[in-house]
Amino acid sequence: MVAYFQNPLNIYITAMAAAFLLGLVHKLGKMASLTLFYGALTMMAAVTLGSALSLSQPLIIQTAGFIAPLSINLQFGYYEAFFTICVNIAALLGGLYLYDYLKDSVLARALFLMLVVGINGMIMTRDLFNLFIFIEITSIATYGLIGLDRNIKALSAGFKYILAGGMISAFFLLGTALTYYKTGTLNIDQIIAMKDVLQDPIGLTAITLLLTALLIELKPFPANGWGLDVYQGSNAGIAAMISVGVSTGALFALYKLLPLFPAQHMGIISGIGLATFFFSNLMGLKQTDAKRMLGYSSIGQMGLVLLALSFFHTAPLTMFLGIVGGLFLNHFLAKAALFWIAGIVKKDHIKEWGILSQSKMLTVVFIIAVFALIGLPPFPGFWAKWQFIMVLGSGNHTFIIAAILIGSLFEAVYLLRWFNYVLAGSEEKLACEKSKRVPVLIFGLITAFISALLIKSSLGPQSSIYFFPIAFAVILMFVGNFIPTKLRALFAISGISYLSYYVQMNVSGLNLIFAQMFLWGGMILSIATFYKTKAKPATYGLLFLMLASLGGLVLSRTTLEFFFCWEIMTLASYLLVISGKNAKKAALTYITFSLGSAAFLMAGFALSNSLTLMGLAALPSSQATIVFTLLALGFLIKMGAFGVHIWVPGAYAEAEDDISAFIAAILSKAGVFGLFVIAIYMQSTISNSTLAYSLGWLGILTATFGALMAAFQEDIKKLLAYSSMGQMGYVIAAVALMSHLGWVTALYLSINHILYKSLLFLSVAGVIYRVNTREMYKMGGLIKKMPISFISAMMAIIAMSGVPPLTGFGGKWLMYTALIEKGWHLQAALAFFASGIAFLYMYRLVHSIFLGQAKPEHKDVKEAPLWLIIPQVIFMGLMMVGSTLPRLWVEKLSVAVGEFMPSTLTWSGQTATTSLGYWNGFMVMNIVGVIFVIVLIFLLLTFQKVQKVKQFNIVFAGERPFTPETTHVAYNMYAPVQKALGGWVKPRATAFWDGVTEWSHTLSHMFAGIYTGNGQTYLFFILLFFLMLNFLIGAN
Amino acid sequence: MGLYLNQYPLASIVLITGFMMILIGLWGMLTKTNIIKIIISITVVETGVNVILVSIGYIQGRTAPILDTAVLQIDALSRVVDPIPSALVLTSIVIGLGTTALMLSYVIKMYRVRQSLNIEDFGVLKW
Amino acid sequence: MIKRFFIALSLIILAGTFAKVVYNFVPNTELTNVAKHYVQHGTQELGATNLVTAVVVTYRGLDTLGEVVVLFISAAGVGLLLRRRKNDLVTKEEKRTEPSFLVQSVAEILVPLIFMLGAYIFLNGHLTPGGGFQGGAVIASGTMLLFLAAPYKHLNHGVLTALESISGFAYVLIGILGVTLLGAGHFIDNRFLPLGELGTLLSAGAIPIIYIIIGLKVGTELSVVLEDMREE
Amino acid sequence: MLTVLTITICVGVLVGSLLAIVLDSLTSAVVSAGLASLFASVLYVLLSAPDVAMTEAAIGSGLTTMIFLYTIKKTQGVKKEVLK
Repeated sequence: MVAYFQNPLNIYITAMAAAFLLGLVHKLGKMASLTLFYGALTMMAAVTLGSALSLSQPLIIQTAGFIAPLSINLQFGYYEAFFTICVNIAALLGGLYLYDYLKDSVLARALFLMLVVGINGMIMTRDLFNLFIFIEITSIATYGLIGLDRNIKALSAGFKYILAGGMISAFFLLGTALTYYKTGTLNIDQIIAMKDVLQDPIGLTAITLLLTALLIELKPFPANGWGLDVYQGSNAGIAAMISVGVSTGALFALYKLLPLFPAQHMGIISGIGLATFFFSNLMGLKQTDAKRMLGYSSIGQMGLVLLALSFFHTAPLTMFLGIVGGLFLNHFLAKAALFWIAGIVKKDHIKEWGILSQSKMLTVVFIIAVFALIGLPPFPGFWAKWQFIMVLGSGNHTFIIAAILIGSLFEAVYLLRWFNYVLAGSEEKLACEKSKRVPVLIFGLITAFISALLIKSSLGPQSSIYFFPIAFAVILMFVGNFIPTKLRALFAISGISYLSYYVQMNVSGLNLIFAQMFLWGGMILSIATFYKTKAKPATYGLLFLMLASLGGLVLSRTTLEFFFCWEIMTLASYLLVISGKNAKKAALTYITFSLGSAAFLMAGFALSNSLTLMGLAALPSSQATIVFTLLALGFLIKMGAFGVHIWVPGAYAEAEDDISAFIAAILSKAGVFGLFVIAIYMQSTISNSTLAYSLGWLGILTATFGALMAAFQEDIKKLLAYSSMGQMGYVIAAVALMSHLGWVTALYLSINHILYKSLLFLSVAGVIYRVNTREMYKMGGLIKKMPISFISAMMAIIAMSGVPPLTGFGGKWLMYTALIEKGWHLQAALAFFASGIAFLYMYRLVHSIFLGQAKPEHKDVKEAPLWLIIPQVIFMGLMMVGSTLPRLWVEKLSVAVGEFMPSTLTWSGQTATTSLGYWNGFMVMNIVGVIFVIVLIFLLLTFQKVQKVKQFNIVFAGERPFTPETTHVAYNMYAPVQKALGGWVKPRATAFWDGVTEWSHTLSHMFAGIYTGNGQTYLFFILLFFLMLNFLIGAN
Repeated sequence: MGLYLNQYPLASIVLITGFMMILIGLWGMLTKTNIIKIIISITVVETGVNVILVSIGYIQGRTAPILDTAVLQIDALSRVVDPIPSALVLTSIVIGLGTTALMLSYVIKMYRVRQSLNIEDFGVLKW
Repeated sequence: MIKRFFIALSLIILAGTFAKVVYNFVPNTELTNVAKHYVQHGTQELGATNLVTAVVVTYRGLDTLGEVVVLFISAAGVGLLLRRRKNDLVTKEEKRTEPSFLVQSVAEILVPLIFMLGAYIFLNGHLTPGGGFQGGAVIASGTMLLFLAAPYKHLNHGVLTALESISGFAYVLIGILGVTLLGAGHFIDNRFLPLGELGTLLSAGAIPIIYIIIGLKVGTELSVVLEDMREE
Repeated sequence: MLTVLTITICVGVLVGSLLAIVLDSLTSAVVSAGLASLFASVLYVLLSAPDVAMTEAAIGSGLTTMIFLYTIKKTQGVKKEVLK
């Protein structure tokens, strides 16, 4: 009995016997034949697993009592085992999924079994003609199953498929005939051994015919119109089997025959794969039909696998499975799940997909699948793509890398846009049978399980550092539904505290400073989240995940670890942003730019050829320039630098109010950290280069425009967002100085930014919580209602503007000193100008919200909730200490930077001295304190003379405005200034990126135009594809 | 005339016929708008491929690979044609029948839905 | 018109490729190595005088099993598409025209003969040209004639399905018998039965049995396909 | 002699195929295709492949033609509208 499960031949025997018997058994009753059907599928999966597990060396199965080439043989090695396991598990679950579809038709069940047999055969057989037969079995079974739906869509799609299939089989058979003529054998191994014989016109024609047939099965661009129609027109369960099953067979068949292909022409296959990946995803952009979109994605992913195959078909097993297998597995898991979900939702247009959100479980699997396809960690595609891109990088295939990354970005955009529609929700009820839900759930679980395994195996001995936080976060997200909010928050905070303890034990110097910024800052901010009575179930898990990934960023030593944490951070922050009420559009922009940033990082790391971050230091200068540019671009996008900042206002404003604080105060420092990492390692190349100089200018520009844009915002959170952008600009410039003082400044400004931006966002969160609006002109006079919030905002503004005595003063002093020390006088002037502009919005902030007269509707407003006040008090306390005793922390920064370049900052007491002057925070604080007390006493003495005026005691010149609010001074406060600066603040960057979007959509539409829907046109494309291949191969 | 023709091996003549059938069939597949005509064209292509396969197995002047008890095995080596292409073509013909039947069933059902046999009427899915 | 021009152009290029193949084609003058083995040893090894049968049934038996599967699933696909389903709304008016007396009586005589011919063909598959597929096809043409003679008679689907089902299963069983009686690697080996005396009806091991099974299966399957297409 | 016969048959096959494509009437086209197939089976006999010849005759020219004719019958009535 055990032997049964160890012989792969039993897959065929079981399936065929069952399929043939089905007709007879059906006479005994439906139950009997259903039992037989599912029993057979189960046994097939079991046999595959059993055979794979007992595999000690590749198994050759002879038939008919003769040894190949006399008879046909099958092979079941490690490669075959991997792919057949996938296929048979998909078949079992796919069969279950199709229960409704198959239960009424015994013929359909027989077809399904034979479909699986065909795919297995395509994978295992080592005989060329036998391969033809299995291809035919697979195709014919598919045609039949598509025909089960007899509507016009399914019929016309199926018919186009048959036409294409007819052409393919004619090509393949002709190829087989010519191959037999040249080699005198049909055994694939023998043919490969004799491949030199095939190097004449007949042999090459034969090879071209065979490969055309198999490539067309993989639906290459542009000869794939019929494939798209099939994905769109057929039942979702069948489409899933085609996407993950039939394609698998075709892929493996191609893999078997690839050695026949002249090695010097392998680039043709790569080109076909790349073009398919790129164009499918480009065309996917315009798609609104869910299944057709999945079709584009499917075809694209198979193109990517094909590209990988052309590079690694001769690679050793682990590498092959790591890259080709990984990419395939990713497509396999995600696409099956998505097609199945499409069948449950039963909506063609993606706009109607809101209905899916009624099932939490399905939505979770959906987003897992989408993330997997995009290539986010920890899903299989991430690891495979990373390895692949790294290999491409070491071979200097810059063009391929660019095309892959851009193609992936397209795919991400259309998939996530789809996710937005899902989140939109719907009134309609989602009907979902258990038989359909279970397979989806199982695939979700398998994906999660494999991802967990991959973290463990890919990150090496360090993996548990990354694994456990993720596991903790995932658990926290899932128990979210069952335990109260406060308890979850408590778990998250204790998790973060443990993490911050762990990380601090393991890092030092600059990394320690960043670890403290990320984790301590995060911890204090976490207190604020208590103010919400009911948080979304996943919030705390995600929050923890985001902070943990930042901790991991600091810990990482290899480029992979760094990139892994970076992507996890992207993922977590995206989900946090999108859980805001109206954040869907903003979140899409955010993730698109974040993924763009990740793409630059990936390209940079790939071209660096370095496995460790340390290795970046060893790059020759020409290479270092390119690598630095790419990596810096990645980090700058994340910091919202000028030009790529358009995601900033949306993401900051639309995220939930406490989350915005995390993003602005903590997350934006990830980019700073990244910038520091590369600046440190590539210091020698970058110092005094044009690159650093341009970076400096970019920083100053960012600061200026951030401030300008902030001044004209009506939305309080957008104002803060642009302000953050501006402040990051100073940091960028400071890093770009590449001097000791510059870097200390950068760190100083970053820490200061955490302090005051936390204060501002929390204070504003309290205000919004109480007055329920983000429009500033609707507020006013809240100083008496919310005094602590006012003080907090006031202190923040003082700290931000650089007015003594708070921390900002030191920051500004350091910055101007550093800029002038470096000789960047013009930049210093512009920075000064930007600070002036910044005063505009800061004044507006305080004035519009807290000063003036209170609106009548706000007469019952109370102070912000205690949970928001506590962290503000802590931050205010920190700020006071930091302002009074700057040496306490600035010296640490100076020492940390001193590891990399000689210090130019000296200390005596609380006095810091540079070449240009000195600063004593303690003294400044005392002087200002004295002045403050004097003014206060004066004010208190003169207070009685103030005359009170009733709020609406205003006389209009005979006219009554329809919307009185707009006449408020706070409304469009800086309109005159805006007029003056008009041309400066036109949304040029937004217009540019809108243009990019529009152009890619136009292109998308243009290319999709080749899919006319006419089956004959598709046949013609297949013929042209053959001729092209023939021309390319025959050219030499 | 007869002598001249005899210089051309049978196999080559049949091979050319096969290729020409493929070309004729492809022309039909790509230009005819009636779907039944397209299917007829496909069968022509299939027959063409089969003809080519048989011509590849043929060896001038030899007989079918059926060995009577009288024929010596050694002798047979120089007297019969290759049995393998025959076996392949046999299979291919049967498969051809299967696909043709399936295609025609599609045609019948498509006709039921659209009352048309013109392939241009079945482009509901595109782009 | 411009479309036709491009099609013609690409077919001319394709013809060029074919011409290159024809130009380089040298007809075989020798058997290939594998064929040599079949011709030299096939008869003793398998006991079949018709080498094509030997190749089809045993040497490349897996192909043939696959071929049976192809036919099986084509028939299933045809049935799936054409057979009426529970919810189908069919309004069909038919003019009943009985076939002529001549057709009926000719069919009456011919049909049994054709069935016998079919049986003869697959029974002698290992000795003479023909075999299960040809025999099955002949049987199906008999059915076709039956339809001509009696257009409104229905075939007994139940019996046909059972026959088809059993013969298919039997084929797989015979395949397994090879493995159980002769050991691993002998799937679809005909030699678990004695090879018998060369050239007689009861020789060549299990080949006649396999061909009977295939003949029955193909015959019933094709009949069902014809029935499905006729009935629709 | 064999060569001449072969060439004649080949021409028959090709003419049959061409007619199958060119003829406007579906029934004639199907019958021509069947004829081409029948000629092909004769060709197979000439090439010493009697097994194939039998199969081609029974299946290629017999059954295939029959199911084509069934299909044409089932799709009639609108024939004139479709064919130009």
